[in-house]
Amino acid sequence: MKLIFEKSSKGRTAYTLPKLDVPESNIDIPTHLIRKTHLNFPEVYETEVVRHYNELASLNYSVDRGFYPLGSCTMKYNPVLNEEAASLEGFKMLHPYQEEETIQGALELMYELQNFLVEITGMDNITLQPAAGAHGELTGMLIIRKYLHDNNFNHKNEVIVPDSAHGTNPASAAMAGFKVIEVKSNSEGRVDLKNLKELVNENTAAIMLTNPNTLGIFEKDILEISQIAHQNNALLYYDGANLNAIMGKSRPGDNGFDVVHLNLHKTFSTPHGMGGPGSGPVAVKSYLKAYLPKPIVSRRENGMYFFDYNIPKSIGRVRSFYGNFLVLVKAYTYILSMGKEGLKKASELATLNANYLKEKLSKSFEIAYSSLCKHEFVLKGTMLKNYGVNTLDFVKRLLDYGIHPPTIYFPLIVDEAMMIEPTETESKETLDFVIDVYEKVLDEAINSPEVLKEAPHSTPVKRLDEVKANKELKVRYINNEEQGLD
Amino acid sequence: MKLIFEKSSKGRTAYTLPKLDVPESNIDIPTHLIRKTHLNFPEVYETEVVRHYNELASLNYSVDRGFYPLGSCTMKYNPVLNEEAASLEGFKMLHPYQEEETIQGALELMYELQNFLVEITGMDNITLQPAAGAHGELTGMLIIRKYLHDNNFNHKNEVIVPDSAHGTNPASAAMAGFKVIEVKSNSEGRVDLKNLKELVNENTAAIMLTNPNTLGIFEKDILEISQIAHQNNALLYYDGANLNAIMGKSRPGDNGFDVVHLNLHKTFSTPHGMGGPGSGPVAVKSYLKAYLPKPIVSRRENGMYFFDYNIPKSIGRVRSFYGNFLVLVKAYTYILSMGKEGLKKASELATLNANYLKEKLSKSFEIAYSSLCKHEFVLKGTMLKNYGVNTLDFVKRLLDYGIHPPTIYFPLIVDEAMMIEPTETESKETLDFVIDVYEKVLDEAINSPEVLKEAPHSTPVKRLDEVKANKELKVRYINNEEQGLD
Amino acid sequence: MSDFPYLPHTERDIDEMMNYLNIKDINELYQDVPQLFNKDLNLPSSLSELEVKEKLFDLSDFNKNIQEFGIFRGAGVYNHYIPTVVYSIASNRNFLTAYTPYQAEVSQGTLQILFEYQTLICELTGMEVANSSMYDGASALAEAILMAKRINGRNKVLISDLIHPEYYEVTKTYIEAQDIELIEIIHNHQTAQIDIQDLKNKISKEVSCVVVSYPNFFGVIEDLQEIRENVPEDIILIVSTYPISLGLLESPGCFGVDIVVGEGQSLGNLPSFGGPGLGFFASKEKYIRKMPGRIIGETVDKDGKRGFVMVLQTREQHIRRERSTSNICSNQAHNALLASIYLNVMGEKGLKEVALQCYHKAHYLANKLLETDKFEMVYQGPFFNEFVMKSKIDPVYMNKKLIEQRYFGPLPLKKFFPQKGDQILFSVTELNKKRDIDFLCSFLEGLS
Amino acid sequence: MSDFPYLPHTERDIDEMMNYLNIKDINELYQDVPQLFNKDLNLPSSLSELEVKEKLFDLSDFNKNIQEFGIFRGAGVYNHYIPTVVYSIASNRNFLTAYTPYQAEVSQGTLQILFEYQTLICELTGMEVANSSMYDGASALAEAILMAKRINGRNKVLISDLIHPEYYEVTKTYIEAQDIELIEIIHNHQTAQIDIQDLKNKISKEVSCVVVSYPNFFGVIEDLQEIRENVPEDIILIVSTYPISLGLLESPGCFGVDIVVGEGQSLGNLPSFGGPGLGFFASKEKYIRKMPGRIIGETVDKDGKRGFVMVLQTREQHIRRERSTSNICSNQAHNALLASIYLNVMGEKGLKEVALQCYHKAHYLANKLLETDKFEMVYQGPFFNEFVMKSKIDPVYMNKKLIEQRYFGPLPLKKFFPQKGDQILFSVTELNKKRDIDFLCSFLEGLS
Repeated sequence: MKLIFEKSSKGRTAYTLPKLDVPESNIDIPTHLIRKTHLNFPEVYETEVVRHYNELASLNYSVDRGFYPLGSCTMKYNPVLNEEAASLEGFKMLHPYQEEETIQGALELMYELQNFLVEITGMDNITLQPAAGAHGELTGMLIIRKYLHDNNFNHKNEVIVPDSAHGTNPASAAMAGFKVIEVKSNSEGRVDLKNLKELVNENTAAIMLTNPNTLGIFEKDILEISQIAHQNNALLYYDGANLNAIMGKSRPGDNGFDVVHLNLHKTFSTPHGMGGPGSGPVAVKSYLKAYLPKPIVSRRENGMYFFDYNIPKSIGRVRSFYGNFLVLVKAYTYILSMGKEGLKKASELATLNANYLKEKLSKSFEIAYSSLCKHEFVLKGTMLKNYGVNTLDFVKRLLDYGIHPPTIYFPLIVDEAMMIEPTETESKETLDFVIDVYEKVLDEAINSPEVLKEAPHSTPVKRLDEVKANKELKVRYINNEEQGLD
Repeated sequence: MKLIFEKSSKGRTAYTLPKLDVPESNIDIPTHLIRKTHLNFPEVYETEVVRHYNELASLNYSVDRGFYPLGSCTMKYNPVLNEEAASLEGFKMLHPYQEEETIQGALELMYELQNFLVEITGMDNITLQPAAGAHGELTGMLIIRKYLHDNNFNHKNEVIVPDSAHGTNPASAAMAGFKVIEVKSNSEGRVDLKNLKELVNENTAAIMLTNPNTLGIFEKDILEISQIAHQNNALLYYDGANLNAIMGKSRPGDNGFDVVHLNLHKTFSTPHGMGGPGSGPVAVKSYLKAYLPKPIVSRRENGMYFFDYNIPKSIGRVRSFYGNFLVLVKAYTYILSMGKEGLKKASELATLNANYLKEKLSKSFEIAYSSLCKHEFVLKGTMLKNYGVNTLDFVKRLLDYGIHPPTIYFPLIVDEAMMIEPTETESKETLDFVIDVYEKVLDEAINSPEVLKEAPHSTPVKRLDEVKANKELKVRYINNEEQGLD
Repeated sequence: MSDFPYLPHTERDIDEMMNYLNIKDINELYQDVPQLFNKDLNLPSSLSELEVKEKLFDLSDFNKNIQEFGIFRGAGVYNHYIPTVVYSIASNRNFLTAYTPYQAEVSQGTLQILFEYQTLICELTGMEVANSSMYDGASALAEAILMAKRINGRNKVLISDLIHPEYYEVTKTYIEAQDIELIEIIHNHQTAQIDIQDLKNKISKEVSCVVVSYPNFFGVIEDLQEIRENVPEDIILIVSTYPISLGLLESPGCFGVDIVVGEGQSLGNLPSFGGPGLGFFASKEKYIRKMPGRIIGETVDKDGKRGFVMVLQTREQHIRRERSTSNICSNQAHNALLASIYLNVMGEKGLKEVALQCYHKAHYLANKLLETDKFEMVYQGPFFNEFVMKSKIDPVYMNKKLIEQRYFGPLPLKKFFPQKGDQILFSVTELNKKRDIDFLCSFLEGLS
Repeated sequence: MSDFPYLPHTERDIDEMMNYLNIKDINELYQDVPQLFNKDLNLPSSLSELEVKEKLFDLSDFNKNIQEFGIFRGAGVYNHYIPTVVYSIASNRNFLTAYTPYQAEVSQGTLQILFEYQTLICELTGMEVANSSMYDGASALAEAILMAKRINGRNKVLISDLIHPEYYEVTKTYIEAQDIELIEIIHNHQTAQIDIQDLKNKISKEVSCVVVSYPNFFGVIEDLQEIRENVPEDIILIVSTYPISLGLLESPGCFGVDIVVGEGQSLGNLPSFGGPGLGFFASKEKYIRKMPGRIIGETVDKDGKRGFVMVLQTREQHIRRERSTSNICSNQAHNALLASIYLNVMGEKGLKEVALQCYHKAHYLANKLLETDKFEMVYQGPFFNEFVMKSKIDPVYMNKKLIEQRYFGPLPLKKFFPQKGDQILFSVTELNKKRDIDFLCSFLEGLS
């Protein structure tokens, strides 16, 4: 379809404004600082804008269309009630610098949400400031860093990360100034304890874990890992991307984790918005409270809520203002809706769904690590190569059946990986349908591999040339006609 | 796709309710009046409901998708601002029986809208009660009927309707107890004055006209027609379906019309909602004011607005409460947005668009009546038969090019008619594209008629069997499984 | 250059198009119009979006609404819980900005929605067929009476005097020209149910149909079984019903009713000052060809795939013209969508729970009011969620005082029955909280 | 039976699935979890939708919001007009409930939106390339500084002392572990523009980048031309900007700036208590491979049809891990959509008009305030829509009184500059009406 720029016609307009109601003054700005460069924005009318985006929306797969099992992304249903809550004027029309007494509702909500999340994770204190999971990771690692420095552990400059970890883990550790050390996974898909013990030493600042990990496997040796970390004065960091498996079933804080980040846009049902906004609160044990970013929301004895900026050891700020507030409203709404019973049930059913799907698919596919999984599991597409196709071909064909592929080629330790997270909001009928489709496509791989290699066939565009995109690197629209004229 | 009933699974639930907070009392209703029959509603969960309707929405063509030139339906762009206005709590959360002093805003809006519409039509008084155009027609005809009876014209029982009229005209006249007499169109597509004069006599109660008529042609003899009517003590009724051609250009009231109905969902941009709700206010000359349905909105000397029920000669009510109020809010919003300049411009551009499209298409197609048109015009598809296809085949093929067909096989006086109303909210680029498509499809009709006969090819379903539908008459879902079990 | 965001025409576009048409002035396109209007319309000038919004916000704020105020008033429009998902879904503009599904292949969304709606209405009413919507409960009732005449050709209508007064008025208007005589059946003054003896007395060979409301305007539940027993099979029995009550009450279809109509606003449609609402219309299958309104049917496409189309169009005005079963064309399809989503979300369990809560809360209120000694129950017939009380406090005064407390009190019956100046109609739904009911009662107790 | 509308599992489903897995208890799926949590979480029990709504409505109502209150405060978050169409379009759930476009063939909506967004940001800033969003203006600035270091390997940062204080704080946090030294450039106390002499003095071979705000935190417009002239080409010039001002001000790109960042909230995003907002990020093309964040590029499908995909993913964390250009993964795509719709609707003409109205209204207010004799202008530099005044009225007291009048007054600078207890930062946008400005001035004139 056309770009909006290609729909432009000189003189069209989609906006109206009231007339300026004050006298004009002279523009008292040096001439060279006044815009003379033409702004090559489209000139369109409202109908066209509406149609443009209506068509774009029709080209998008979404949770509202169907099964969207991106591993580690927790694409669960996003309740419309969350959206309604976030659209209330008392939330969306707040200025961040309003006087404290005019924002008590917002502060109360944040305060309660802090408490809820602390309880769910088994931690003591929390910041809601980070804007996304990776942002939370950076925050957490900076907290660890500052804590270590303040306690004369300056030499501790290594962070141990499993080879199965999300890419953000090493990236965040590196941004926080740490050297990243990779620990191997064992044959069960868990952290190899022997290797871990070899790697942990006096320089170890922290061990970052996702639990259950990206293979969907719970680190059953977590207590021992915690002991190893703490015996070496290293901290244990919890990547909350996979918390959806264990709400009300296991608490990272109880397992010895010192720092935990959460992804509200995953576990707590706020929509992913094509990539964001998310929210990545970071919870800590009480001894790290002093390092949290400022401000945090506290409560005075008189019941008034306030932003507490008095955190002298704080790492500072990681974001302007207070984080992605409207995302917090949505997560809060979700927690109220589900309650303690519902959150637990969600985790149990997410795990039930994943195990059911895994077991059924294991009849035809190779499961990377076949033990009990939690919310997700990983298929190994290696066998597809026998038929001259690969995981990419396989999943592109899934699109033709109207279901979204899993995360692919991740985790890196699994050859031709397909990482499947069905979530609890998918029904058994859907899972059974998905199983049928996977088996059908496998059949096609064997009997007519060319169908997969050419897939997808029924999508708005066919398979796209990524090599060309990266080679020619066209990252913005240029109006050649206009360029010629200028 | 599946029906929602086919997605049901026993025990699923999509609703929540607070627990009953009062003590239960005995159900003091005779047992045989208490429901024992099972309500075979679907049992689904929220995600499924959301996905179900998201998929259904994706199957619908709409103005927001593109060109939708249904003749006489005025499928213009429906501003999102209208929807925002109608979703304000002070409108949508009003009970119709609230005390007068608590609904002054609603009454003021209705009062102003009454005045606006009266001004636009050149009439004197108006009711906003009718829920749709046809409902307005019935209202208008009942007003005429009552007026005639009260003035001892009981013998006047004939209503003259052109052969080009909307089907609702004769239907409404009949519902109001009149005998329908058809007047012929002349070779220009206008009312045949000679025939009209033959038909008008002392029994003539009214002449119903649409102006411009369904051929898009202005009844240029309207003053003479008016004279003919009035000389015979007959009234002149204006069907407002085609008002979009003449706002600010010509006023029915000035032309001698006695009763006018409007279609707010056409001319005044309120959305058509898959068939409704619409709104069909009826405006009259002052001598008919006494017959309007009650209540109408009036204003006291102290500035307070009120519902005036004191209309002793009123035909009564045609609808409960006050009409489709939220539709009124949308139309009012539109009028404020466009203003007097904008409404006039809209009509002019609607007419410009139609004439441009007509002239361009006339190079390849036969125009039923080739004179100057207003907001719409009619193509004659007769020539298609030479290639073994017809208008239906032709328009079904248009669907494959992503544009909506015009109204077809109407008006009845044009063989193989295609009645095209582009409206003012379509751009020249769109019209040029449409012209290309029409010519391309005509080309296909000549060179590969089978493509048209089998069309559409790219729609969610292919051509549907209407004969079977009418023969087997399956108008509700029956759960056969369940039936078997019962 | 266009200053109107809804109008696409640039000056260049207009020039090019006029050139093509070989005209110099748009008025040349109006040369066949006598008396061309060459003044400005006496209307406000175009406003910017912000100014329009401000004006509309002001008008809206100038009303007191039942989101802010509690309400104990119904009488045809009810404040029920609407799941958030209902309007969220229905606001999809591919529903809003589509029209009548004239081209079925690109309207399967609309068609399937209405087919499902018809099914839901059949389930709810216990009938065999339903159309895809009428304007409102009142016009649906009027159309049912016209349909009865089409069925048996008779022209007397026996109609309960406790039909909603505005439905009665609309009916009167509709039948005015139809050579139909409306005859009221009185109600029993003890129970407020229909007076069966009076019904019996008025039954004759000329009677086309009998019309009752279930529950009736005073909230009392008519005994449809007894009524049907007393209405011969060749007389059409028409019932107008409040659909939420059918979560608790047996469906009219079970009693052999011929046509069931009603106002569907209470099913997922906001009160909206009374409109748009939704007239629903269901009947026995054998009468389908006499039914007014649009009907959707199932069929297959040329590949055998299921699809839906409009059926029985030969009944309708655009084909049958003056001989059509009704003149209805635009209907309330979008409101039918709201009702469908509502019923799908609530399901049988939810609808029953809503109905039960209405019942219990209404009875709780009634009992509490009786305890105040300010009120007396006027009728003894079983009621659902509305009931009439005689009040020692002047109803208008009472409501004035209640508005100060941010409540809309009961409807003074004087509005429709001048002789009932001291009577009021209370209405309670699942949205009335115990604490509001308790407040109301104690406030009224203290009022003098 | 599930009582949770978001959970589909019926008892039968659960039984069948457990049977298939050969387990009797879901806890068997947690047998590898040590210390299984077997209590209830200390959280509220599940609430019905109505109860949740009521709770949220209460919390919302408990705030005073700037729909009801006038506001003369900005300082990074601005109350601009947002055309209705912006949120109407963006609320489409096929935008809301999609994620990162990992499967390009079913994500062309997302990809084209972001490609268009990148183009719009390039146009606005005058830069050659832009990424598809960062968390906010502050983190975008911090990332720009990290990027500068990646480009030239140096580690001193000269940063204007009139950068938004919170951006400065975030920057400090981000560079903490990066062996980067932040050195402030002071402002000229007459103009509040950057002190060019100070800048010159601090330039050295170790300087990686120079950071300025345009306009700066005191609302004053920096002279980017003069600054660039004094910043050698091998030093990266980073500008943080307020995008609405670019309707009136020449784009940073025109002055040879290397990286432009900023907070995009003012482009069609509601204030939302400061979040979510939108960090935008643009740079010269030659630095694209050093840029953080996701980038969308154009390509073709196998039939040659245009399409869009994510490009330069090898910079990103999921591939490059600890050597990636940033750890950013989730971004603010939906906010980028809002900004795109806004810019498309407003167009060049609209954005310029908004900027001009802001300018004129702010200057009107400033002049009116000066007339009251209660205020003095603190700086003489040219300003856009914000300006600092010294006040004879205590700022905290003034704001307290203004809240009683339903206005949020200027920001007391004491919040960030303890020594500036009598100074306040006014902000004006096109939404501040003359009548509100006039009221404000006359009210403040009368205040003592």
